Amino acid sequence: MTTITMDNADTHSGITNAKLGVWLFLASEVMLFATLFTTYIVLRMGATSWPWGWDALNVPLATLNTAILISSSVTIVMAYAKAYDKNVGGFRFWMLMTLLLSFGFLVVKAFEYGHEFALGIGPSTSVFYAVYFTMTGLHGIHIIGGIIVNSALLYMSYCQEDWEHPLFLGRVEGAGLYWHFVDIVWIFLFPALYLL
Amino acid sequence: MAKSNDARAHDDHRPDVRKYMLVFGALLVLTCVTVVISKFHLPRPQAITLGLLVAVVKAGLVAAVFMHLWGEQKLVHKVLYVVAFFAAILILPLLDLRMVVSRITERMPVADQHPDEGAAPEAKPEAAPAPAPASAPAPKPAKKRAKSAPKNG
Amino acid sequence: MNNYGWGLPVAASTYAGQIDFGIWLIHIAMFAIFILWGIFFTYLLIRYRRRDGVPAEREDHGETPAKIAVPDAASKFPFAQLLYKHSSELKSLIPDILVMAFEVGLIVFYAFPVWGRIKMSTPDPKDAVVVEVTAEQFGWNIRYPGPDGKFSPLKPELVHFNNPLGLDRTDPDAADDIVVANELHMPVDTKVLIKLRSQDVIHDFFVPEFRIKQDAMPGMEIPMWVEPNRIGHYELACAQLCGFGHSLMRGDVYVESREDFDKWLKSRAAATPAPPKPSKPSEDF
Amino acid sequence: MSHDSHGHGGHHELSFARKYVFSVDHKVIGLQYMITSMIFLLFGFGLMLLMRWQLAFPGQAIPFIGRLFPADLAPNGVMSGEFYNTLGAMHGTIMVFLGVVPLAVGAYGNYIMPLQIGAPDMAFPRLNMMSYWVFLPGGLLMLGSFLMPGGAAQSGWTSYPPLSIINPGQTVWILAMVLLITSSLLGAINFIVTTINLRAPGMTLDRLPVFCWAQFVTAILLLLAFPPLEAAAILQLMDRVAHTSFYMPKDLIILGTHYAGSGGGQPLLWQHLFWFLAHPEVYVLVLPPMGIVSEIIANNTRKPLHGYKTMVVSMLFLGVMSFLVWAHHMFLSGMSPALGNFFLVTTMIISVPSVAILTCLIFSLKGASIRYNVPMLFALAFLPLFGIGGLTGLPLGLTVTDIYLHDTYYVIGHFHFVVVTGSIIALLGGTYYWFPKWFGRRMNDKLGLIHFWGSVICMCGIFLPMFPMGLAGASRRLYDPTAQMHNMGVQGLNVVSTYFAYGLALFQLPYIWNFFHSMFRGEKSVENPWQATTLEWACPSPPPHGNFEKTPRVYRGPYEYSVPGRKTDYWPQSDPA
Repeated sequence: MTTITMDNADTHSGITNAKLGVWLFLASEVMLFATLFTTYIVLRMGATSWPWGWDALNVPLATLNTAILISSSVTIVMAYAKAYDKNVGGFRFWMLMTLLLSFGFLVVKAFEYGHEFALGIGPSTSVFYAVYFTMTGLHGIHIIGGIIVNSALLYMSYCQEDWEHPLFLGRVEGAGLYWHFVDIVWIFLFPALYLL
Repeated sequence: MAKSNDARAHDDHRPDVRKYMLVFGALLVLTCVTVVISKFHLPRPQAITLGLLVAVVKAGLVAAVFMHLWGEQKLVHKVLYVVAFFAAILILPLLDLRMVVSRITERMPVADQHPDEGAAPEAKPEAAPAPAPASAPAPKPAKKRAKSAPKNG
Repeated sequence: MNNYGWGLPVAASTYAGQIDFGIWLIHIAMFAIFILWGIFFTYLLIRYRRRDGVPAEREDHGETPAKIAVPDAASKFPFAQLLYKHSSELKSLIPDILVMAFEVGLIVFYAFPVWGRIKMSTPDPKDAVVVEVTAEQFGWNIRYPGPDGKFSPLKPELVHFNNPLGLDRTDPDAADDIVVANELHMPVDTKVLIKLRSQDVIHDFFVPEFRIKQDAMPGMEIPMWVEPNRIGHYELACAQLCGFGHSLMRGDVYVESREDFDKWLKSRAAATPAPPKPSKPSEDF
Repeated sequence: MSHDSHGHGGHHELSFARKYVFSVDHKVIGLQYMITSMIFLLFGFGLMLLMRWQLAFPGQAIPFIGRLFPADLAPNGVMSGEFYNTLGAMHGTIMVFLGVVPLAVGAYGNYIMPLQIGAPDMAFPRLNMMSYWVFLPGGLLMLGSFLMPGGAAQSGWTSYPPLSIINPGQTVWILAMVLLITSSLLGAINFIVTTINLRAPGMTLDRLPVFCWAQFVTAILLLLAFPPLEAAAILQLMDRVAHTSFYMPKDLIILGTHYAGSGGGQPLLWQHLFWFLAHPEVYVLVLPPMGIVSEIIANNTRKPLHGYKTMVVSMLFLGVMSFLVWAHHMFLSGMSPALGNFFLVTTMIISVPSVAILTCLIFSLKGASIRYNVPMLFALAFLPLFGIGGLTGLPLGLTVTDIYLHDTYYVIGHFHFVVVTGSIIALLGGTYYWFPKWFGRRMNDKLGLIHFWGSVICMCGIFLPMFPMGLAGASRRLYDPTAQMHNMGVQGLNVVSTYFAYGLALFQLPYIWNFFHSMFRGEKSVENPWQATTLEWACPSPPPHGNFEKTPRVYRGPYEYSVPGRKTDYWPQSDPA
């Protein structure tokens, strides 16, 4: 990464390139999920019948999933705190916890999908299930992306040269921002699909 | 603050572990609250506003504390305001559908009240043998739901 | 069919005249704007071409002094200081402001009322001839309600070769409905309410002479109206890409006197098959 | 502005692959984008030539190459309906997403913008390389869709469902689009961060050249407008592959059989989401060329641009408003007429900034000493021709006249006048203007003149007849216009357009020869051949890795020409004197 010494202080925005880049990427992600939510609302208003979350889906399992994702948000913030204090052991522990929790989320998701597929319910069953599978599927892909990034950071904490790199904290913060965004999307997705 | 690109020097988001744990607890509690509320199966408008309110509070907590948006620089806030404005524009397709509902041939039955209050829910056979009891026709959706796109994602 | 030349085809409906007026008005304004700017543009190109020893004159609005002497008459306006600071730039926008004023006038006095009249209001079905046009891939099915004036809902499961609309003839409303393919008859000087539907993809009901155009959206029944005021034979075409047969999907529109129209309806009613016993389509093969 | 971690000049010699193929240098990536997008432009141009033959002589075999096409596409040389629709859809998609956007944003933006703000490279060099290497497979996948069984996409570049759900070839189109969208998103993030953080010391926002402002607004449009199309495309992919019914209403009867979808979908939803992107997309097509024209006009009139602040504010206002006007493409699509009035008003509001920019450019000629070299000819031709494009937008933007002119050849004439004689003419002018900076050699002026006059005349010859055709009611995307009687009156104009189209093809040959020949054997040029003031001319051409030996400091505005009391009539931004 380029270490830019600050001789354009008057024209630099004060925010590191990496953080500004991550926030802009999150901006485009907000537009992506805003479109999906608009689709959900438009299709729901035009639908002839829209099942109640408790009838069509397994809400207790999803509540567990929400708890898992929220705790993974906390563990990644703890990892950032440990990286801030240059405590590599703490960082590795909390980042490992984040990865385990995100795998847990995917496992619970797999159970849910498997249960529905076994009953022959698929995206083509009804518009409700189409919206459900598409939105949770896309969210799941974002979770997998997050897992890849987080595991890369965990690996980098093991090699000395990357752990000492001045911008490593910025990378952890960037991964954290992305992960919190994925958590926020689930916070909106959970009531929209399951509870209303 | 010295403007250098090393994230630690000028990003004085000194992590405060106690605050993180507090927010963690609050999020778990709010999740349980929203699940319990939905169990009551309130009529449509109340359910939507309550569910949305809790979701916005939770998202706000995550964004402000975990994503350090509270003490963040003005430029990031500006980026988020711009995004919120453009995401809000996506409301117009909903507006269009509200006005065009009269033209859609496969329209919502006119049952306006909640399925449990009286309207005999004629069992609409799900195409596949749905496990849950055949879903009753959801009543006509209430006022347009506020934009639930994650505003401060 | 001599009514097709380079320009607009003949106007054959009441609001065709209004649309033509709008088109000509805008085109005259466009030519005027283009020619005025063109003259000014060529003048500039010739007058200010590079000549040795003649440097370019800067307008020197570089560092305009902070406090501009604003004539006291204008000083009471809120943005006087700002406007005078950028006066040279804003003076150049005067032609644009004139065009903008013309556009605002056009919108308020022409677009809103005429658009409201054509698209937002539909005539009362009682005193208008009601027709239901259902577009399908590469053809128009036109249905008249027949004497009872009522349409029956269509049943998609009954659709097969010689019943493209899925008409259930046993239903009393549908018994006397008249279904015609690609041939639309209209009485002259009476409002015709067309209910536009589509069975598969998006088509577009377009009759150039009536200046009528409306997409037929599957899953929607879009009401539109026209009041032909010229007897003749016109062409119905599809104006939205609907597959490989899009350009071959045409129909004929006959505008005739009321008597001829009724006579035609009766002849078609006679030709409609008597309501068959409710046979399942598969038995016919 | 320091340099890459492996230092200046003395960096270890990169292997051929790292230096030219997988390079992280914004200049090499810019040239890669340029060559690739020009090849795609040529390919899309070829598709159009085939279409023009079918429009002018429907039913007659395509001469010379007619036999080469497979039997299902063109039985014994005569083009079939599906093949014509494929050509139409792919011509639109390739020209917009693979041709003009990568050329305007990827090539010019990548190469010129960092130089103009005095940066050593883009903010994220590896991300920049990745954006090209996601764009190329996306482009090849899009071309590969021709080889799919059933052919490439056939439902227009707008791919309206339900037609695009039941037509073959759309799945690969969507996958290629997702790749192109990802590439544009990565590019947009890179552009915004570079413009905000990597400007040279002294380069405040009101000293930024207009070209950089145009690229900045374009990057914001790309960043915020593309994701909705990506979401809509994913939904369409689910509709096609997983048989969901996002866009499929209930009880569709397709070719006699009852479509087995669960129903409940809204075809209008796709149109809203598609045009939500596509209108900012057309401003992405036109803003960078406007930036190029401003640079060339400022340089060749030897005086500062008239109304620099007005132009910058107009571009920002254009960027914001472009998100509020999309439904003027849908006045007649079953959308509620009341919304038609709302979008009519926003469409008329957005015409103000574009007219303001054009007015400022024309007023910049006042009091100038205009040099008529080849880039200036292109820039000057942009003004009236783009004016025609803008003016013909008025009857289309007005709801009432759009009733008659919607989806006719009038629309095709309108947007080709904006994109072809607008954007592409400006982009071609940009190659003549910046060629000395890229290769240190100049393009031949005689060939340039032939190319200019030939192209402009042929372009007008193709697109002017489309206006009377549109007024006569000739609809667009008609495989065989003579099948409808109301087109018979204007069929002669179709033949005229076709001949001019083949003329335009011929006049591109001198340009192609000039471009590749001058790259190696063009006349050597000095470092600042046009005596320009902006920063990209303050470094050697072609600039070495890391661009500037010493980080330039900026002292004044971008267009300080003919300053009284100075020897030379230009005062470079980085000149401390």
